[in-house]
Amino acid sequence: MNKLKIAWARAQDLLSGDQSADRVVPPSGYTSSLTSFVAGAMAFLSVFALALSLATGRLAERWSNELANTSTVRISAPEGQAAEQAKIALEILKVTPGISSARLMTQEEQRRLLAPWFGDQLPMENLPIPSLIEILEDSQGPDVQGLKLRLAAEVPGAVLDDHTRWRRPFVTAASRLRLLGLISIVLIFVSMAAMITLAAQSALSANDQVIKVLRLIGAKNSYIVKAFVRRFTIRALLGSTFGTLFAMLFILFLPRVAEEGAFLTGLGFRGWHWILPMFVPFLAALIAFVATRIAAKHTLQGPS
Amino acid sequence: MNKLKIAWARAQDLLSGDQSADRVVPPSGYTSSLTSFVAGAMAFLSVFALALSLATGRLAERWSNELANTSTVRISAPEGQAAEQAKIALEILKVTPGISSARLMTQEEQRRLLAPWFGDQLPMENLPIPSLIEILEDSQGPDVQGLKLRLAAEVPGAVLDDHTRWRRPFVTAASRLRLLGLISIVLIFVSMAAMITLAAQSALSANDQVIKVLRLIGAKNSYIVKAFVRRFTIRALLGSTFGTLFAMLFILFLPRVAEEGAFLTGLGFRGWHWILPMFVPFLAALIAFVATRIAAKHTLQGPS
Amino acid sequence: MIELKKAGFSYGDGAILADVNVHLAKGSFHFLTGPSGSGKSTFLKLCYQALMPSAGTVKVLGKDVRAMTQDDIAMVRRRIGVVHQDCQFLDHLSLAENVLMPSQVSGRDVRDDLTNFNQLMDWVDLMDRINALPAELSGGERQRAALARALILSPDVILADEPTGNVDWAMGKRLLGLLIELNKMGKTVVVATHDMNLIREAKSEVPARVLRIQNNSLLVSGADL
Amino acid sequence: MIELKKAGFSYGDGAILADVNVHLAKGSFHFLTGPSGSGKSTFLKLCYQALMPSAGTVKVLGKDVRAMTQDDIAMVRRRIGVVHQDCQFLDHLSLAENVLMPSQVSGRDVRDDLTNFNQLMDWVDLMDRINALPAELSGGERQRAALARALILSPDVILADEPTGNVDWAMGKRLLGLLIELNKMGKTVVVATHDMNLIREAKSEVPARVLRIQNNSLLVSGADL
Ligand SMILES: Nc1ncnc2c1ncn2[C@@H]1O[C@H](COP(=O)(O)OP(=O)(O)OP(=O)(O)O)[C@@H](O)[C@H]1O
Ligand SMILES: Nc1ncnc2c1ncn2[C@@H]1O[C@H](COP(=O)(O)OP(=O)(O)OP(=O)(O)O)[C@@H](O)[C@H]1O
Ligand SMILES: [Mg+2]
Ligand SMILES: [Mg+2]
Repeated sequence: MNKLKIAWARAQDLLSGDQSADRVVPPSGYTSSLTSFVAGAMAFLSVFALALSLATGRLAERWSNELANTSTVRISAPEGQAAEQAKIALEILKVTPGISSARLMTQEEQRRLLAPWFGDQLPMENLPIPSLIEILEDSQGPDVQGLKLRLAAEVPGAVLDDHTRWRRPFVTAASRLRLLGLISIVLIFVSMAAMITLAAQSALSANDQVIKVLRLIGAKNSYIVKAFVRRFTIRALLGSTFGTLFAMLFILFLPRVAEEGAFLTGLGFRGWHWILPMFVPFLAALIAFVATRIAAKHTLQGPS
Repeated sequence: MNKLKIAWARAQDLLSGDQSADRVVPPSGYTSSLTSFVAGAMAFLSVFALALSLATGRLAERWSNELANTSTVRISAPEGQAAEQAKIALEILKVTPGISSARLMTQEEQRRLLAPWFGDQLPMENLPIPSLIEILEDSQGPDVQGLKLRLAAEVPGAVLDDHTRWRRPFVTAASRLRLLGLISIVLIFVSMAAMITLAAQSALSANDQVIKVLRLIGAKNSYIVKAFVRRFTIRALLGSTFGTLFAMLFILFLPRVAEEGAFLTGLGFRGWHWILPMFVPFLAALIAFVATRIAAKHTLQGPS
Repeated sequence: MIELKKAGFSYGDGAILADVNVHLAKGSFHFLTGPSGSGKSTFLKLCYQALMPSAGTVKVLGKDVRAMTQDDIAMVRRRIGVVHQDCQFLDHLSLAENVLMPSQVSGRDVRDDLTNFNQLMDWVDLMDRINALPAELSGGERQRAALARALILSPDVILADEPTGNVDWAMGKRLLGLLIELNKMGKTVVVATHDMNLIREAKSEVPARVLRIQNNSLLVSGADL
Repeated sequence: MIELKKAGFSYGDGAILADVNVHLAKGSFHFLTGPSGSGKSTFLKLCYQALMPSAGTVKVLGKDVRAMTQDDIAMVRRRIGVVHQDCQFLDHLSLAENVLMPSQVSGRDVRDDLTNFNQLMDWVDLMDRINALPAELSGGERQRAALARALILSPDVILADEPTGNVDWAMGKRLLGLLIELNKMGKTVVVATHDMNLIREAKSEVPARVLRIQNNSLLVSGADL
């Protein structure tokens, strides 16, 4: 609690901070523009990767939905037993984990299903067509092998036909792409952190003389640290804000061209996802804050 | 020709270059480690993006292949005319652009096709089952609307069933992901170029005094430029080589875990694709070379 | 104010100073001389804690320097005005901002020091250069600015390393006059210099003692050189 | 060797130097004096093309400086040894490497200059410090190193800005002796200094002329100060 208060006071201090202290850090110089730029570029890349990852996520989700209702259980039984066996099968399916619902298809539905091969004039009534149970799997899907065994034991006429199997890889592929997108984001953030740290250190070492002079005239370490940390945090915040905004604009205007790919519904953010990229600048600023603080304290540890 | 010779001589000079000149540039310092690191991190990211993009490309290709043979033409005609109409349809299909082959399915094949719904004991002979023509589309696919009209005119009993339509978006989505991957690579390279340029400039301005001293004691601009360019090109080359190797190792060891997604067959490079990432370090070195050269010449333009 | 007892210092290989015993009392005026490279700057650095003694003790304003934290050192330096031999400045700030910097870093209201600032600038004759950047000053101007910065907080102790090395004789006498003035107000002054004329000049006005560093040890002489 | 005709210079606002006419002939010895901030360093910078004249002409080694390319300037500087008032070095290289740097950047075989190097190091008494980094040298040691660096290529012209400001009298006389020696070998020497004793000392040995900068103009005096 107390620590939190101190941290808060420190943050306020940092933002309102006495302007004069800022003047002691040389205002521009390439190293500081480098910091801003690194923060900006990495923010841009991470927002882009975030958008990619979210879009792939949506893709995976959509595909899962599309593919969710294609398993069937076919029951071929002598005239009288079909209904009875279907009932038993439905009960088994209802308690099977991985299946969210199961229901008997109507003749009309079955006709539509077969239309591609037989046209819609097929005389269903005269054919020995089996009953079909449509299964909605949930995202994991059932244990197919176990279910097959159980059905074989209790409903001799039942055959499980797992149409989704060949489609599942699409979903897996999409989820993996999403995972790789997330990995990219993590990699980008790690690189950003390392680069901001190095930029802060290089700025500190470039401002070696500034630090020497300040110490010579009686500046406390906390004063020096604050001046540098403030400067760098603001730089990283500004740089990454620009990078984020730029990336969001870029994404907003990029995908119109190729919109036809209906499945990947544009690269843009959807709904509350628009909030996610807003965190990027704060994360960058936080990294800069911590990195500069550590680098400055380290630099100031020695004597003189 | 002559220009090429000069460029080549210059490159040789640069690599063999008299070691002593190097000593005038301060050996390490954070700004130069920053350059190496930036080159390394960006190389890592671009190799990663390259791998992602290539893997997505493979995915798209594979899906296209998987989906290539699922169009059918169904011919429902009175007993006697079926064979005749099928022949006409086949001839039409043969000359339709976008179709690579078309052939009549045997009864056995049709039975297998229907097995999921009817089991394999379906008495095909007694049923009014239409003839089916299997169509292999090429990558573009035929003009479906035109083909339908033509079939309707010449083969009254023929119905074109374009199963691939609902699968095509998968392929489109995959190609778009590949495109986005390529865009990421371009973005990463642009950022890398900008960051290396800034790092070179910040190093030059940090070494302001070195340049002053060198000029005071009679060093020619070309000597100074060469020393800095050499240092920075080598730094970028080393950094990005490490980054590239690291990324290749990372990719080599990453995907084993989730290998089950058979469609996205691992993130790794395949065959000659392994050569592609090797270009990254050279590109980074080239960028560093050009950036440092420009920055150094610019810095040295003024008097003194 | 500053007391060294059996103090010694070495940068690593050989000792630069050994067995130094001296007391720079409040209100005293000391010159520090010795051949180039003998250790004058090193001695002064021991006095303002840019270096820590390798042996013996150094007490500054009553405190043993070894027991000081970095913040303690910062506080001490606000009461010690130092003219460094290289006269380092913040290159991006104007002369005025540089001279007033000690006031700023110690958290004072800079306006309180403006009178002092004006008087000092007049004395060192830099009033018309206060907006120049350090790089735009001549060698002697930089040295005078460094002296002004050392004096801006009216410190109790003034340590000046070669403050007149780059100025002409007239200006040198003028700067010396300022230091003598301050010494008469009770401030402790130590001036490292090679200029024997300067020492002679001062001796005619204040009872200055001369510290001479030779062969790693500090010799104190009262009246003569 | 160096000739200024109606040369003037201004950093922007007011003129620092105006209507300067002087010829620094081959084999001549000049002292340059004047109050701090009068323009001595500026004058020397005009002589080695760190600054270009705002008015009039400056000819160095027979060439008008305005017509020089940057490479020309580099070539000229190999024949002019300069001791800068701030004595700047490459901070990451040892004293020896720094002193030999002019030999290296001009593409000579450094071994050819080692004899000269040894003699110079002996003369300025830095033989036991040749492996030290510039930051590890005292103020006077740096100044002597800067002089040695200026002389390593046996230049035709030597421009020294306050080369004895941080050394004691004995060492100052020694450095002056070196410059007089070189002058007697036919080199042109210009020394900016505030030290009147040094000038007096030199005049007893060589027919040195004194250039005095006052109120933006350069006064030449033959024998007296
Ligand atoms: N950081 C350092 N590391 C190693 N040796 C050093 C360092 N600083 C100074 N020295 C050496 O210590 C000796 C004393 O240096 P110091 O600067 O105290 O001399 P000084 O009396 O001030 O000389 P000067 O009159 O030339 O300024 C010199 O020989 C110098 O080379
Ligand atoms: N880069 C610059 N921009 C503006 N003014 C400058 C610049 N360099 C020097 N000056 C001013 O020009 C004047 C002459 O400077 P210069 O360095 O030539 O003096 P100096 O005679 O060498 O003095 P000193 O004896 O103190 O070294 C000074 O008033 C100085 O402030
Ligand atoms: Mg000293
Ligand atoms: Mg000067």
